[in-house]
Formats: sequence, structure tokens, C-alpha cells
Amino acid sequence: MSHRIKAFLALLTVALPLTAFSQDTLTLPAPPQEVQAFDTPNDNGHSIAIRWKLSADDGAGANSVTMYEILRAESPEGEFVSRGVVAAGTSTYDDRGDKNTNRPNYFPSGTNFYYKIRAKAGELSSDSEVAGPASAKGQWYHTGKTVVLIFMGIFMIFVLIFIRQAQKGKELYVRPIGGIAAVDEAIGRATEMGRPILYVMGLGAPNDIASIASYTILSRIAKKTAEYQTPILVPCNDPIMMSIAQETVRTAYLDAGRPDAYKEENIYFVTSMQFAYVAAVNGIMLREKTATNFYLGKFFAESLILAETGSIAGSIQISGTDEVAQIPFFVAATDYTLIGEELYAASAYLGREPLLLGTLKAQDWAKGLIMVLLIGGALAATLHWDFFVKLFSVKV
Amino acid sequence: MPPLGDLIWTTLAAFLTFCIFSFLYKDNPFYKFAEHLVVGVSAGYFTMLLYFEGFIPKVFVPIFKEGKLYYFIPAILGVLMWTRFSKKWAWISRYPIAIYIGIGTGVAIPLEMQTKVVQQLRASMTAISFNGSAGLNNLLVVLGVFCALVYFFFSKEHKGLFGGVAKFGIWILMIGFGTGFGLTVMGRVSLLIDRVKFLAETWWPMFKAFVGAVL
Amino acid sequence: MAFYEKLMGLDRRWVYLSVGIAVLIPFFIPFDVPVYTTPEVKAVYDFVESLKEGEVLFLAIDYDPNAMAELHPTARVIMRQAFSQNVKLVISALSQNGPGMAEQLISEISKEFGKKSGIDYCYLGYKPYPGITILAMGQDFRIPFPSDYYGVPLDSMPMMRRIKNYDDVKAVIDVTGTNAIDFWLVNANARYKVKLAAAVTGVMAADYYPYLQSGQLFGLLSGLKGASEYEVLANQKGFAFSGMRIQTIAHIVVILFIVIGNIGFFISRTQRKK
Amino acid sequence: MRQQLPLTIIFVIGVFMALQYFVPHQSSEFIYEYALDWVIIIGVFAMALGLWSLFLVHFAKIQKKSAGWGYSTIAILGLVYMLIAGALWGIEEGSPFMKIFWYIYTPIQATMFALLAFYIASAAYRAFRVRNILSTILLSAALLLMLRLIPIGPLSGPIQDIDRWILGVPNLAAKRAIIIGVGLGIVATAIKVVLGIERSYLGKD
Repeated sequence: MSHRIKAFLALLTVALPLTAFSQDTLTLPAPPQEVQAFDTPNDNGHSIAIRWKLSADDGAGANSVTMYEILRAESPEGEFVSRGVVAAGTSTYDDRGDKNTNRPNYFPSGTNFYYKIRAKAGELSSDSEVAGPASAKGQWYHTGKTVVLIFMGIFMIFVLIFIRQAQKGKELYVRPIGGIAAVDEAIGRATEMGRPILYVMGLGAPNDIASIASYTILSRIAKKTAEYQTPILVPCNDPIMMSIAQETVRTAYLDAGRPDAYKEENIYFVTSMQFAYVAAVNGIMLREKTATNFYLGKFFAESLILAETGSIAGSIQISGTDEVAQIPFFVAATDYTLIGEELYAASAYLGREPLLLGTLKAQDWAKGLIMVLLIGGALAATLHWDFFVKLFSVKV
Repeated sequence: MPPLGDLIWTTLAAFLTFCIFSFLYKDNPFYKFAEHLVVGVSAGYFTMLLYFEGFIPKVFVPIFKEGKLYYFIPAILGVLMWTRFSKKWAWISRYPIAIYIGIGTGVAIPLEMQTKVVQQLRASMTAISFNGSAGLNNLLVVLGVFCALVYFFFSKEHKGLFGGVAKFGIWILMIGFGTGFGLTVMGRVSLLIDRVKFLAETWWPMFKAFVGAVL
Repeated sequence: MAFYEKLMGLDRRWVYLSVGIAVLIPFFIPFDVPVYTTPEVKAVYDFVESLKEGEVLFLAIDYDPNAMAELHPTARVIMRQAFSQNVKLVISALSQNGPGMAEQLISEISKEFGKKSGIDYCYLGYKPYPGITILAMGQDFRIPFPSDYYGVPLDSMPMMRRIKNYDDVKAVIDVTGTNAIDFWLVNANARYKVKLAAAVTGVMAADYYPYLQSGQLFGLLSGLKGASEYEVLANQKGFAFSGMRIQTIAHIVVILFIVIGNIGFFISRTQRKK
Repeated sequence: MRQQLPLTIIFVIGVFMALQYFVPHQSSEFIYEYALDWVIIIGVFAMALGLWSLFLVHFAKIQKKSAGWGYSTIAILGLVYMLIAGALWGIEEGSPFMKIFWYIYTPIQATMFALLAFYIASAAYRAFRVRNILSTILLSAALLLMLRLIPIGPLSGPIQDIDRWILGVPNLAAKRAIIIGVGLGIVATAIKVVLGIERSYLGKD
């Protein structure tokens, strides 16, 4: 058969199913019902929430609806513009936009808008009635985060109670933590061997709370090294951490009555990049032969490199981090590890000031409350008291 | 014959790779060379990154291009940090540091309370039952979290029943640490595989071709 | 120093040397290591193996170049297996910067098996909103993809004449590092009852075992390990197998040293008790 | 006065930023983004202190010709080159600046990272001894997870299921307890800083 006829036949066979194909969708899909448009709660005032009832032909009936298109206009009869598309089976949409005027998808706050939803089945579609007017408004309080505010309030009350108790001189028992008890012995060892102490504040940001905890511990350890006359090396990963470490150690030496023994050149900036910093600290450990290494703060993958190099150099190593993924490596490769929360308790243990011990007691009470809520919540979930469980979900 | 430029740079990269690996044997001049080189290079790199992607978009553009004069305030605070260059005026740097720390801690209180405490607590509130694997697993998770939290109590001595529960808690923690360790071995080995692949499949053929061509 | 003390206190550098050798040797001496194939991988292999000539399989390559290291081997071995049995393939790439990478793989393997676009396979390419695209394909592939990746209309493709939607494909295998798999589960498997299997990154795998137990997925490959098992089943030992082989040897070395260390430790404790 | 004012600043800013978290309004969003810019800008300016300290340390070694002064010159040269190259030819792809990044920094960084494969083996060898209950549990959990990759024939099936259970139950419980503990520790420490109970980092004179 000549080429042209074969092509014609091929076209014919293709066309047939197509005509048959378009036959059964001539009937329009049922339009979505009860469209509502209202200001999205708990937002910055630049979005409107739209809800509707699914079209009768979505998931049932002709089951032909594949998607819904959200259309918006400035007035009921005005020109409708498409604002977004959602898959069938979805009945909500947040029409959101940018807050500053010069951005392309700027969404004005406070202006009235009208919405309608178009149910689409292939090329055919049908529109719902127009809903509106609705205007976007910014809220001043995020109701979804109330549970966080309550938790913060309770925690604050515990702190204030136990601080006042501590100020009244109430004796407070604190269970021993291996790593902290070993600090004096570790510094003593460095003094005997006449070798320096290495203090690494971690690779977190200067205002990471783990870094702040590390400054408070450094201040107490520096006081001891001032008394023991042992040099302390603090290679820093960030200029601001360097400045804070210099202030902390200088003040510790001042408090210990030995301001002249403070050497600012021992607290210096190495570099900001993770593995270049680790390469340098490895060099310090082996060349300065530090007797005791402290790794306290936020650590990432480099934790094991520091810990293994330190143990090659034969130093006593006390580590502590709140990075859950790195604790296993410190536990395996260093002599003592402060696990997660113990890093934050260390400064209270070392300082023993009543205010700090008071906050520690508050932490324990908060933990007790959480354990009660934990058991209560599990029981509530089992008995399907979903209202109780829902109390603790945060709607961001 | 590979392009000379590529060959030199790739060989340099391979040489530096060997310098770092030599640290496994012991600290040596090659490692010291690579270490100091990367310290200098990385400090320079980060500084220029801070300049082009920190100073220009956050200070120069807002103030001089967009006329947002209120961006002068953080810039002045930044300059105040330079008072640390002199011993006499170093105390002034306490103010930018105070603001720096204040913003960090203020943001952390609600954020960490939500993500680490409330949401983890909410995630543990699952239906527990004694039959059916899902229910039983949920029960064991809730008990595990309970006992591990008991271990973290500071102001109560680990004695008697309380001590027993705490002991069970540290066992759970140790299982978690062992799991964390065991899971990570594969990831770390693949890092080494990539380095050896670079040497064996990128550098070596290129180097061999060059040596062959020259000889 | 007694023998057992040596075992306990080996110089670290022996450990480093052994790890180095364990990783280096396989690069030069190819040798096989038995791979245990898990049932969830075998289920996918057996299914593709059971497909007869002319039957159609939907292969969704829904990942970006950054997940390539873990997922490309799976896409490659499944595609080669299907083509070697003259099974026809409909291929999608529903992740933003994945289409170019997927196209390279398709052209490489189709050239290898002499397969033609439009006759042996149809590469649909990328459309935004994976949820809507997967749902619309349940009605008709032509709704989201009137023409394929190269701009050829589906209606003019001999292969696509009898293929309208999921009812005309034997199964969908989604290779992804993103949440596209959730859309396949809800919009394809649940709504149109199409048989679905998934190949995901190692990190994601743990979350998708429940779907395996519930039967929503008939098979599951997890990261490079799943790919290496599949390569062994299809005896196309490639990238995944060689990678996993080194991992296996390295893990054996680590475990050996743990055992050695403990043997030395046990003997020294019994000695001390005497 | 020098001590009191910074503490009040921290208290005011700390409380304000903590409460701002609960205000979704556009102006609160603006202040949040503006405050984060402050943190970045102060950090950018502080880098000068870092470079100065780096320069002092290495320059002192070079001047006094103390041990390793040759290496310090390399560090200074590396630093100066990157500063000049970045300033003159920019930091886009293909610039000499990025050439150094791809062929000097990246190989060293990747190889330092790869050292972990060796160190994880030696740490396992040294630490995983059946000394006491805790180290035995640590060792067995790690072993069970590592066995996933070892072809031990019929045993592999049960190993996979045990691992899935360990990951899903005890490991999950341990991680959740630590995270909740850390969360409380962070909030407590942050409150101590905001209330001025923890103030050693500010220094005294």
C-alpha cells in the first residue's frame, strides 16, 4: 500500500477513538457548591481563605472532575483572574500574595475581592456562584500558638518560684554528673603535666543557646585554670565567639585575682569553615600536646574527628552537645560526655549559685509535668478523647 | 593527552588529598602544609562571601540603593564591634554583643519550646494497646520516653524505684546511641568511596595518560 | 605484652590500614559478594520479569540530580530489564530539574536496545503540580501531556493508540526522592486502583514500610541497597552493586575489629580473675 | 552603669523577640526580618576582628621565626590571595577565586570528611567492649544496625525486621526524650540570659 494511504489509514484509526472519546463527556460537570471566602485567620494580612463543597461529579457521579480553578475579581461582575489550581478532592485554597507593593504577586490588605470556583473535567468546566466580598486583615495574636504560650508561662512560674526558694537559702540536692565531677581532676592533670588545656566552643552560631551555655562553662573553667596557673587555648570558629570568649576568660582571671596571667593571644580566630577549622584544631592538639580537651557546644559531623585525634594525642576529653546525632560519637570516643540537657545544667553544677540551682529545679518540675502530660495524652489518644490531644497541636 | 590546565589542577587536588590522608599515619609536614593552606584559603573565601553576599545585599544596597536609612543602625553597631581593636575602648563592644545575644535568646525561647517540647510531646500522644503491633509499639515508645526523661532528672537522687526507672532510661538512651552509630557507618564509608573514586577514576587515568605521553 | 593484650590494644593505624584496603581493593579486583535480596525488592523484580512482550509499564523518574547517586541505578536497571523483554515504557519526570537527567538516561538505554520513541517508549517529561498531573493522567495521559517531552503529539504515536490512562498500564513504579510518591499513592493507587511500587532514598524508606504492609505498595526499593539487590536479581551488576560491595566489606572489617577487641578483652578479664 | 545597661538591653530585646513570635501581623514580620538582618550585619563587620586575630597569630610566628613559621606564611598567602582575587575578579563560577575553591578547598574539605570512615572504625574498635551493661547495649545496637549490610544468608531477614523495630521504638523513644530534655534546657538557659542571671559572657571591668 502506498505511503499516503497507509498514513491516511493510520489517521483514521487514531481519529475514531477520539470522536468516541469526546462523546461521553458532553455533559458538563456539576459546579462546586456553597463557596465561602473569608480573611485567613492568624496571618500577616495578605491572604484570603476559600472553602467550597466538592462538585457532585468529583469522586462520585460521572467522576469526571480532575481539578478546580480558583478565580478572583475586584467586583461581582468584574473580570475574573485565575489565582490557582487544586487537584480534585480538595475543597480548600489559601489565596496568598506578597506583602510589599513592588513585588509582582502583591496582595493588597484591606481591599474587597470576589471569588468563584471552576470545576474542570478535561476541557469542559462549570463555575460556582460568586462568593464575597472578603478582605485580608492581619491579626495581632496567633491563636494557633496558644499552647506554646501556656507552656512558656508555666515554665516561667516554676523558674520564679524556685529562684525565690533558692534565694531563701534552701539547700538543693543535685545528682552527680560524671563529666562535671571530672572537670577538676582533668584540669589538675594538665597542671601536673605542665601541658595546656584546649577548650572548643563548638561550631554553632555565637547566639546559639548551646554556644551561650559553652561560654558560661568556659567562664568557670577559666577561673580554675587561673588558680591552677595552667594555660588555656581557645581556638575560635567565629569572630564574635572569639570576642565573647576573650571577655569571658578575662573576667574569670579578674575574679580569680590573677588579671595579669590572662593571655589574650591564647584565644584566637582560626577560620569560619567547618573542616578547615577542624584540620587546624587537630594540628593544635598534636603539636601543643594539650593534656585536657573540652568540646562543649554545638557540634556536627566533625565531632568524631576531634574526639579521635584527641584520644590519639592521649588527652582526657570531656565533651557535651545538644546535637542528638553527634552524642553517640562523643559517648564512644571521649572519656566523659554531657548528654543533651546535661550541657545546659553544667554551668549550674560548676557555679553552684542558688539562682542557677533554682532554675535547674524548675527544669525538673517542667519535666515532671511533661511526663504526666505524656501518659495522660497517650491514654486520651487510646480512649479517643481527641479534644485533649488536639490541645497540644500547634497550628502554625 | 589530557588538557594541561586540567591535569595540573586535578593533580594539585590529588596531592592535597594525599596530604590530608597522610595525617592518618602521623602529623607531618605535608599535613601541616595542607592544613595551613586551607585555613588561609577558607578564611579568605568566607570573608569575600560575607562581603558579596552579606555586606552588599544587607548594608550597601538598602542604604545607598533603596534609601532605607534605618539600616545605618545595625551598620553602626557593627562598627562598634571594632572598638575591640583597642584595649581602652573594648568595653563598648559589649553593646552590639548584648543586642546580638538578646535577639538570639529571645527568638529561641518560643521556637525551641514549640519545636522541641510541645511538638515532640504531641507526637508521643498516640493510641496504645496491648494487642496489635502498632498499639504495643506506641506503648513501648511512651514508656521509653518516660524512663529516659526520668534519667535526666537532676534534683532527685537515682535511688530505689526512681533509680530503677532511671537505669532503664539510660539503657534506652544507649540503644539510641548505638543505633545512631551503626546507621552512620554507611554514610561515612561512602565519603571515603567518593574520595578513592576521585583518585582512581578521575586523577589516575589522566596522570597515567600524561606520563605515558611524556615518556 | 601477652597476645591478648595485643588484640585489645592494637595500634589504630592497623584499623586505618584495613579500612583503606577494604575500600581500595574492590576498585582493582572485581569479585562478588553474596547479596541477600529482601522480599520487597524481589516482588518488583518478579513483577517486571513477568511482563510479556508489548505489555506497558509506567516508570516515573521523579527525582532531581542531587538524588541521582542513590536512585539512578534503580531507574537504569528497571529500564534495561523492561527493554530487554520488549516491554513498552511510559516514562514521566515530575520533579522540577529532573527531566534533562531522565532524558539522558532514556536516550542512552534506548540506543543500547535499539528502542524508538513513540513505538517502544513514550517519554512524557515534566508538568508542574504533580498531584494534579497524576490525577489527570487517571482520566487520560493526553490531558496533562497532549504531546511528549520532544513535542510529538501522543495521538500520532503508534504505541499510544491503545493507551489512554492507568487502566492500560500494568503497573506504575515511582523512583523518587521527593513526596511525589505520596501523590502516586493517593491520586493513582487509591483513586484509580493502579498497581504501585516505589524506589525511594535510604532516608525515606523507613517511612514507607507501613504502605508495604498495608498492600498499597506491592514493592519497595530503599536507596543504593535496594538498587544493588535489584541489580543482582537482574544480573546487571553495575554501579549500585560495586558501591554496596565496598560497603559490605568495610562493615565486615569494622565488625571484625570489634570482635577482636572483645576477644582480647575477655581473655584479659579471665586472666586477671585467675 | 556599664554593666547594667547591656543587661537591660538584653532583657528588653529578649522579651520583645519572644513575644513577637506570637504576633503574625505584617509589622511583626517586618521587625523579625529586620532583627535577623541586624545579626547578619553585626557578624559581617565582626569578621574584621577575626581576620586581624588570624593575621596577628601567624604574623607573630613569622616574625619570631618560631617553629612552623613557614606554614604560617602559606596561611597568610592563601588568605591574601583569596581576598585580592575575590576583590579584583569577583566570586562567580569560573573566576580564579572559585578555581581555588574547587581545586584546593573542596578536595581538602572532602578528604577531612572522609577521615571519618577511618575514625568511625577505630572508635568502634576502642569503645565497643563488653565492659559493662551500658557499653554492651551500645555495642549490640550498633552491631545489629551494621549487620544490615552484611550478607549473612537466612539471618538477614530477621535482622532487617529487628532493625526496623529498633529504629521505630527504642531509638525513637531515646531521641524524643533527649530532644524534650534539650528543649527544656535551651528555654531555661535562654530565660537565665534574658533575666540576667547568666551574664559571664558580657565580661566585667
